[in-house]
Amino acid sequence: MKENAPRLLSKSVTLDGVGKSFGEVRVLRNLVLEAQPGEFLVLLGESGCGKTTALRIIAGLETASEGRVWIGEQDVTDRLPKERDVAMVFQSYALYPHKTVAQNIAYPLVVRRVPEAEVAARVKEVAQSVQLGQLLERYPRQLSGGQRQRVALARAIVRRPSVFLMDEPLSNLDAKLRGHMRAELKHMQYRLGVTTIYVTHDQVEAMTLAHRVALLDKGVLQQLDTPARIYSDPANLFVAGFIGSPPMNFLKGRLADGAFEAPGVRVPAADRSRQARVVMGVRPEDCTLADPAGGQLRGQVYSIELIGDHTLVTVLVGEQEVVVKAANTFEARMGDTVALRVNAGRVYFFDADSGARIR
Amino acid sequence: MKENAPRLLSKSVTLDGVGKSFGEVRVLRNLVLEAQPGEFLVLLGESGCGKTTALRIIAGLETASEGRVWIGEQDVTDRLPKERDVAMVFQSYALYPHKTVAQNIAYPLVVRRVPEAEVAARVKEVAQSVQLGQLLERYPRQLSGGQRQRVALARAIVRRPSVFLMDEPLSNLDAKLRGHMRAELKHMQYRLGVTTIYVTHDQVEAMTLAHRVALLDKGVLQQLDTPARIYSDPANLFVAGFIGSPPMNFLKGRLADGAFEAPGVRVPAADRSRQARVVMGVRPEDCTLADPAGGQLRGQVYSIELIGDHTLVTVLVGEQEVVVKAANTFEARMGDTVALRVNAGRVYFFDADSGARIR
Amino acid sequence: MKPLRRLLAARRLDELAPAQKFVVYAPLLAWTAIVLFPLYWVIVTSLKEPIDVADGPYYIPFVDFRPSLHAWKYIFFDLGRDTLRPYLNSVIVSSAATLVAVLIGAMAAYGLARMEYRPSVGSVLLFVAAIALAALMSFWGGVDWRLALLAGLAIFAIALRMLGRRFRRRLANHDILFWVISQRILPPVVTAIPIYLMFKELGLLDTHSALIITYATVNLPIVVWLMYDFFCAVPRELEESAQIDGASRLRIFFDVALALVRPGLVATSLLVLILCWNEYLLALFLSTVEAQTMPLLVAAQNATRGPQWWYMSVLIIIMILPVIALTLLLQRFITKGLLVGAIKG
Amino acid sequence: MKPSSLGDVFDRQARAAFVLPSVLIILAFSIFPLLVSAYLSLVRFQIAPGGYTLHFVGWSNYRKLLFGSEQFHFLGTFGEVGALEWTLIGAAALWLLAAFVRYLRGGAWSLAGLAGRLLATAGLLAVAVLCAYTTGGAGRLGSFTVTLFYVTAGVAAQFLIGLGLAYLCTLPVRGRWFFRMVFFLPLMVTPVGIAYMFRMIADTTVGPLAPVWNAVGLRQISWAADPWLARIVVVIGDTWQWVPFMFIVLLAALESQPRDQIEAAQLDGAGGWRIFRDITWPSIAPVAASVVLIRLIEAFKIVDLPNVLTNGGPGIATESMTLHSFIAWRTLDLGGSAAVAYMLFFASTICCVSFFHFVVRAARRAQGA
Amino acid sequence: PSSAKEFDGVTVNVMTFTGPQIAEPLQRRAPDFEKLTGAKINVITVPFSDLYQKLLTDWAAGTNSVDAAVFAPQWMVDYVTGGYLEELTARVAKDRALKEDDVAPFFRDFSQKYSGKTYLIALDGDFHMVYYRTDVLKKLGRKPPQTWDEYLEIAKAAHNKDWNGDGKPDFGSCISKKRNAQAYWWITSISAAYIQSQGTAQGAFFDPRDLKPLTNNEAFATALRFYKDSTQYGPPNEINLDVGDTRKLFISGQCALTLDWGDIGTLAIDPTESKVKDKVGAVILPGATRVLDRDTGKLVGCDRKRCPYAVHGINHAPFAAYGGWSGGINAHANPKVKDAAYAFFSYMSQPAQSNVDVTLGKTGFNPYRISQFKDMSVWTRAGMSVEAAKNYLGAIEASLNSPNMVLDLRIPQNQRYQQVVLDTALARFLAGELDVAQTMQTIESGWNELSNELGKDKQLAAYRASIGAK
Ligand SMILES: Nc1ncnc2c1ncn2[C@@H]1O[C@H](COP(=O)(O)OP(=O)(O)OP(=O)(O)O)[C@@H](O)[C@H]1O
Ligand SMILES: Nc1ncnc2c1ncn2[C@@H]1O[C@H](COP(=O)(O)OP(=O)(O)OP(=O)(O)O)[C@@H](O)[C@H]1O
Ligand SMILES: [Mg+2]
Ligand SMILES: [Mg+2]
Repeated sequence: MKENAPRLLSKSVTLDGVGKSFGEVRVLRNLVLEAQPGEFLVLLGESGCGKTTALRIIAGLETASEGRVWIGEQDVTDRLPKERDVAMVFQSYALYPHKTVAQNIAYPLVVRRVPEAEVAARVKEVAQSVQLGQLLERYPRQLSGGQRQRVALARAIVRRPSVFLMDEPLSNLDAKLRGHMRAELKHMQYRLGVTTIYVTHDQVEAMTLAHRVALLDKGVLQQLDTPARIYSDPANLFVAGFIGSPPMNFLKGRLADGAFEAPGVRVPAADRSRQARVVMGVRPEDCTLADPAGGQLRGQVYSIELIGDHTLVTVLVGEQEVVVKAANTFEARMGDTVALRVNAGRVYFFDADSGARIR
Repeated sequence: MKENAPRLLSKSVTLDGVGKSFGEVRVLRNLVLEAQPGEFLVLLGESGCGKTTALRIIAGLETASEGRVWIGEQDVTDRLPKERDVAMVFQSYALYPHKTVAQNIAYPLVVRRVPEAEVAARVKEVAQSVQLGQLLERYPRQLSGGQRQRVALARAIVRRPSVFLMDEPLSNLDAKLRGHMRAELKHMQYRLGVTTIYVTHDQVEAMTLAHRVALLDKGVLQQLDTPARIYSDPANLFVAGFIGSPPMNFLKGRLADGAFEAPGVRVPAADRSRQARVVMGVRPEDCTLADPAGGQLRGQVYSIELIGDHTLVTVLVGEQEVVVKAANTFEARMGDTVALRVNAGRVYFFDADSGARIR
Repeated sequence: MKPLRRLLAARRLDELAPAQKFVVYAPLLAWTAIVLFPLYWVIVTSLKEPIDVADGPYYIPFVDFRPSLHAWKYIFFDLGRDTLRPYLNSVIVSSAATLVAVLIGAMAAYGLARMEYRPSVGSVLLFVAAIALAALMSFWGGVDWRLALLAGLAIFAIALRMLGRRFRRRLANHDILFWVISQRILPPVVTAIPIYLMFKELGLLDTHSALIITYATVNLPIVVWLMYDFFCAVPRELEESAQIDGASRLRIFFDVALALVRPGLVATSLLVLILCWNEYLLALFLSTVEAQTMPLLVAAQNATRGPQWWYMSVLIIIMILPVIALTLLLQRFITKGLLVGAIKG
Repeated sequence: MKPSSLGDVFDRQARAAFVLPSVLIILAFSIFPLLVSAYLSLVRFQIAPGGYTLHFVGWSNYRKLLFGSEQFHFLGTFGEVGALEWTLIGAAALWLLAAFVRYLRGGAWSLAGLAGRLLATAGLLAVAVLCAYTTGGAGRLGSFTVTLFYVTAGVAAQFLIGLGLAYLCTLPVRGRWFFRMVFFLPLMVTPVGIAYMFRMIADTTVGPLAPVWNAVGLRQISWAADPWLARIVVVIGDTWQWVPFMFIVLLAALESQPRDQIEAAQLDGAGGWRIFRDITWPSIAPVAASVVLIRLIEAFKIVDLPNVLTNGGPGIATESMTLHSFIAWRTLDLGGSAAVAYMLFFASTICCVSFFHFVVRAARRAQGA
Repeated sequence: PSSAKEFDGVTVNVMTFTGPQIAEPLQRRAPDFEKLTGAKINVITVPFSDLYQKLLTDWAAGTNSVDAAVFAPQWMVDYVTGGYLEELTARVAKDRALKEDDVAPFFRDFSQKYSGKTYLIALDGDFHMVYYRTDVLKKLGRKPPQTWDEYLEIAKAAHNKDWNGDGKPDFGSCISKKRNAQAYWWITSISAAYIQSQGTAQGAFFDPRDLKPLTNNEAFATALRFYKDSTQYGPPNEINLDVGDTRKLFISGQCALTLDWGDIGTLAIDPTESKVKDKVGAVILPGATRVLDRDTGKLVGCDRKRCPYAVHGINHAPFAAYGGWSGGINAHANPKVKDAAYAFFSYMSQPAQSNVDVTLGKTGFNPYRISQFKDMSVWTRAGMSVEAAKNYLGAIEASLNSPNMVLDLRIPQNQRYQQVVLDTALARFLAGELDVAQTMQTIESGWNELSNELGKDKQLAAYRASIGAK
């Protein structure tokens, strides 16, 4: 998709070796990251890993302790925020409490001396697209959480900046609205090809929106790749464990003569050098419940959880839990012994100590 | 589950005919709702439908325009918040800016003159459970969004109130942490059996945590039932459309001689009285792609979207879109003609005008 | 038990329990009385004949004394112009001075609250020394003050070039803050004459501008201080989002910052306005005829015949009235929860 | 990037542009008077043919105040000090010493900090001793000690009352506007006016309170004849006048207090008082500290009330430093006047610097500002 | 209008304190004067309390926005030493219309002059007298006080009885003893009787021979004692009353005796203020039978030699406190303006005008010309009963004619002598901080310190000049 996004005004964003510390707290470490012009880059990471900080540094609200920030061809490290021409959705909304919704949304345009008529039109349009059409005359204090968040979003997308920075812009919206907004955003971004850096905790969101996903852990970049690859080809244990819900199952064991072995587990793994301390990872949807006879893993049903369209079955293999995604027709009682087989092409091995992927 | 939750100190919460208006804005209409002692009740609804307001009324922070509020045997409509013995997680955290994380969490206990040693212990414990152990000495302004949210959560669960009110307490946490917290909460609530009213937009959360789900729309209660029933037996079009993601597919058509008919659609529906304006609903996971020969619906592939463990295929049937959940091995090109068959037992019919379910 | 609760505990957050009501209203009403009684006395006095003031307290007009408007007549007709002129002067001077002080002061406060200043001790001392030199030159050396000032600045510039790099120790915002407020410590008794001389040099004696400049300056510190704290209370995120939206500093200051400290702003302006409105000593020296202000008129009512209570009372009353009106107008802006809904977390 | 508008130009120089106007104006205004009055305090002003002469006399103006013929006037008349006083002073000294040790122990001590604390401590002790001497036995307060009394008593009263009223006005009471309006009134009366007003009110023969006064059987006594009564009357007047100042500012501070924090505290089970102490107070503390500081500074300059109410009598019992300076000035003793003013300047500065460092900045640091 | 006038186009800024007193007559007569001479008189007023400073600053700083002023002659010394005041000797000499010889000798020879030169035009006669309630004295069957001791007796007798029929007990004697007000003048009025007996030139403050303060001796002690004793017969808050208050008390009938300037005479006939119309009598300041022997510092009985001016063996020393508002002219004003200013003051002072003005309460002017108490008619027309007028003017005449009148202290920085040292000491004396001896001690040392500070010789010279000591 990225390829055919218009390039006219879109600029690349480059963090090169950016680090940030608050006092002795090191929040970002030597972060190297580039978003191509028109790219939709999603930042993922645990709570507190430095996503917001990264965005704020790009926006120029924080000054990086080290490293430089580029927008397009320009080194903006020492530029004021207003000179960087970015639009941002704050994680904490930061609405103007003394302005009505309409005024809040209009502000970026008003500041830029856009003719009133046009402002009015744009505001109306944007408000519609975030479904706030009715509330334009309200003040932030008269809005619900989600509505406030949408005002914040609207205020950002009312402009055509060269970069969008969005910090969990949909986190407080209901599934339906979120789906809708997601589509809207994707469409808009596609249409305008504005480089976008997007923070979210919702993996479906990440998967559906992102051209590429950047995964941070404790301020260190773990992997930067397309959603599909991130999902199907994780660089290390952390990435593997972080992406996907329910998360990937991990089994400690060892690689010996062409198979991965652990109590109650024997998964053929040809062409693998033998190694003592190994973690095998397999996703719930890549395991299937097999007849107790065959199967590479065997254990007892530990819990069963019906989630709408499917059932999550937790199986105790040795001391280790394995979650399996089964059809919501699945029937079994706790403690039943079951066997599992895994989709051999979809198992991953990691070094138990370094967490590095073993290929 | 509910049955075997301890009943000692847990109280029921009853809203009886509660209404609330801000000026002429009517936010809640004649809301009748009861949470049994020890029940975990989840409030679902679109953004701005009145969930927070409802919680605030239960907490006593807003006064209901009409109706009364009961906690346990007591009519608390005219009681101050502090006399209601409820703990609340505010949607907007509402942390104390000049107290450290530790002091924030400790405050409810300190106010109750709990001996220092115990306070310290409880705080430590709770902080651990929300993974803030390291940050106890920080001030809120030094925390990330998610960390703040966890402080808010910790401050609520540090004490043992007779009712928990939680307003999207996990919305800003990453999937992994959220899963963990969800388990924690479920466990805690199960252990203590404190009646809990919980607002969320995350349906998985709703499904896994709730004993019962209450679905609001524009301040009106739509359905109050167990997650499973809500999902599998929606009371009306709104509920059906709101629960489940991707949402249920709706097809406009008519019921005639034992079948539902629409352009490109013919689904056998025996024992149904004929009716002109009908909406048929079927969930993506209840449709399967069939060989072009057979199948009750036929149309062209409109878009394909890989989402981690599965693929979403949008098929254009007549003018109407139908989303199908397919294995992530599914291969097809845009515009290919495909046929679908639906799980006959899992189709729902609604009156196109009233939205009421047709049984 | 239950009736007791009713008595002690409120039923909602937005009302008070009967018991609380008493605890709350009693002091309020008490202080109201304390405030109003003297003013009532002033009003009554303005209606008394001297004789009624002189012997024994009389409280209620018509009941225990015959009210007369002689004082009012005297102030409004006999004095006439001599009341009107100072009155207008007071209005002009204090409103103008307030505007200037609040504007400039608020800006400084904002700067100090949001940005970091680290002037080096050395250069500051240097500057002061230079200016001092200029002052000396013009005061004792009899050099024309403009020349003197230029010379001083020149010296400063040169010296800074030479020594600038040497200075290590630096001041911080709070030093500046304290310096600002410290300007109010010296009592006007001693500053009046020098200021008088300054304005004599400038040839501005007995003009509005003299008073406006003076009042604006002497009240700046108060503005800076009060506003500083109010600005500190505003969450930075709001201004940050304005920066992102592309507003200039100045614009942020007016559109966002000022709007969000409105209660503080109003309170401060009112205070400054009133301080200007009531200032006596400086007015005495800087004005002779044209620029005389009301306080002079009030003070003047104590002459060889002793205080003319009745006239004073009238003056006091007519001096309060406009301020009351203004306060009524502005107090609406001192309202709750301005920031609700602005920030999550 | 864009054609530079006014805003951009301003932005480049923002830091300077915001503060310079104030700083320059204040500088231009303060330096000259400061120098002149400083110089004046070292000279004797005398009218002489062709204008006046300034005859340099060194410290004699100050010497007079501290040790010479004006000592009784400035510092007061010294009486003998009882054991009780000494013990009190001793206690104070110990306490200060402890604070000192704590400071040094605290590690991060700077020379400036040390000097400052030394000065503050010395000042405090000196004042303590002075008070002991001038109150004990036949001792009598001088304008310096009287001023201190006005400052402490007045500002304390004003702050407490002001805060109390402001707080009450934030509660859901009927007629809030009315109360606010009324409480603000006294400030609007010109100080001279207030002084005369109180002279009327406080008059025990024809004043409104005379009947009360007589009823209590005090007809033959007058507050004006008793030093402490007179001082208290002055403080009452001062309080009446300045409560509104505290009131309005604290009110503004209280009103701009975030609501959801309070709601949270209510749910956490805190009562009105606790909420005030734990949540509201910390957030208004900086403003509170600032107004108190400002009032301190202003209170040191109190003059109109004593001047009009008692002209400093009985004896010199109610004479404040500024009044002292003012009288000297009126009688053309410009040197002496400036000297008093400068003593006031030093006293006030020491007091305020200490307050600033130990209270105001502490409060702000807690705020994280 | 037709013929061009002498001062066409000339404007004179005359400063005085905000009226109505003093300012009122000036403002009232300015238009007539303009019609007469074409000179525009522009009366500038500032609060009474600050007139002195205001004038001084304007003149000393060389702003000179004030061309002429009406002020208390006591200030003359400062303005003259500063060279701000125009000397008027020549002008006065030429000026027939002024009727200089009609001006009472004291004002002519002392009040308007400094070291023999005239600088001021008197517009008002100020000196202390004792006022009493004729009705009260009648009831008590007593004569007006001739000596201070009698004064006390009467006060004692009259104290604590209701004299104005309002049910409340009234007071024997009201003397304004407030600090920083007029207190220091009363003490002189009292002590002078014991201290000065040889005529004005003998001086009542210092010994003109060596500038030795006359404040530490039996005479002054006696005065102090009287001063304190009189308090017992006064209002409880007498210590906090200024003359304005005592006046109000007296004319509202609450006092039997009071000390005051001439004003009460006119105030008492003002119906809006007075409850004691025609019940007021005035008498020259009481005197003493024993006077100070300046060498021993003891009191000795009067005799021909010691008290040449004694009446019935009683030595009176009426005190011209403040000295009466007079007009002076800024030496740096331009000549034309000076002339106009002089013309105006002269005009104000001429009998045609002043003889009317002195009878009007609101003018604040009191008689200072012989003619003003020769014909009664103006007074009766102004509302006095004949005998009231007789009595009042009698007292004035007696005082004015006394060659033993006391001239107020007029040496450089006299304010510091009187308003600071003397006044403070008195206040502390009343407040009980000091006893008689300490008080006298304090005053004496204070004055000496000042004299030394300012140059004893200069001060002595100035003092002698002011009282015209031979
Ligand atoms: N003060 C007010 N005045 C007018 N309308 C208000 C006010 N406060 C809230 N509302 C409206 O009440 C409705 C319900 O608000 P509420 O906060 O309960 O929604 P919510 O269900 O919590 O939504 P969200 O999921 O976004 O938090 C919203 O539509 C909001 O616009
Ligand atoms: N002022 C500060 N002082 C010290 N540490 C800070 C400060 N501000 C932020 N941090 C820390 O920096 C880290 C990164 O913060 P940031 O807001 O970027 O996290 P985040 O990735 O946005 O988390 P979330 O998803 O919860 O918003 C957090 O661990 C936080 O505790
Ligand atoms: Mg964040
Ligand atoms: Mg909500």
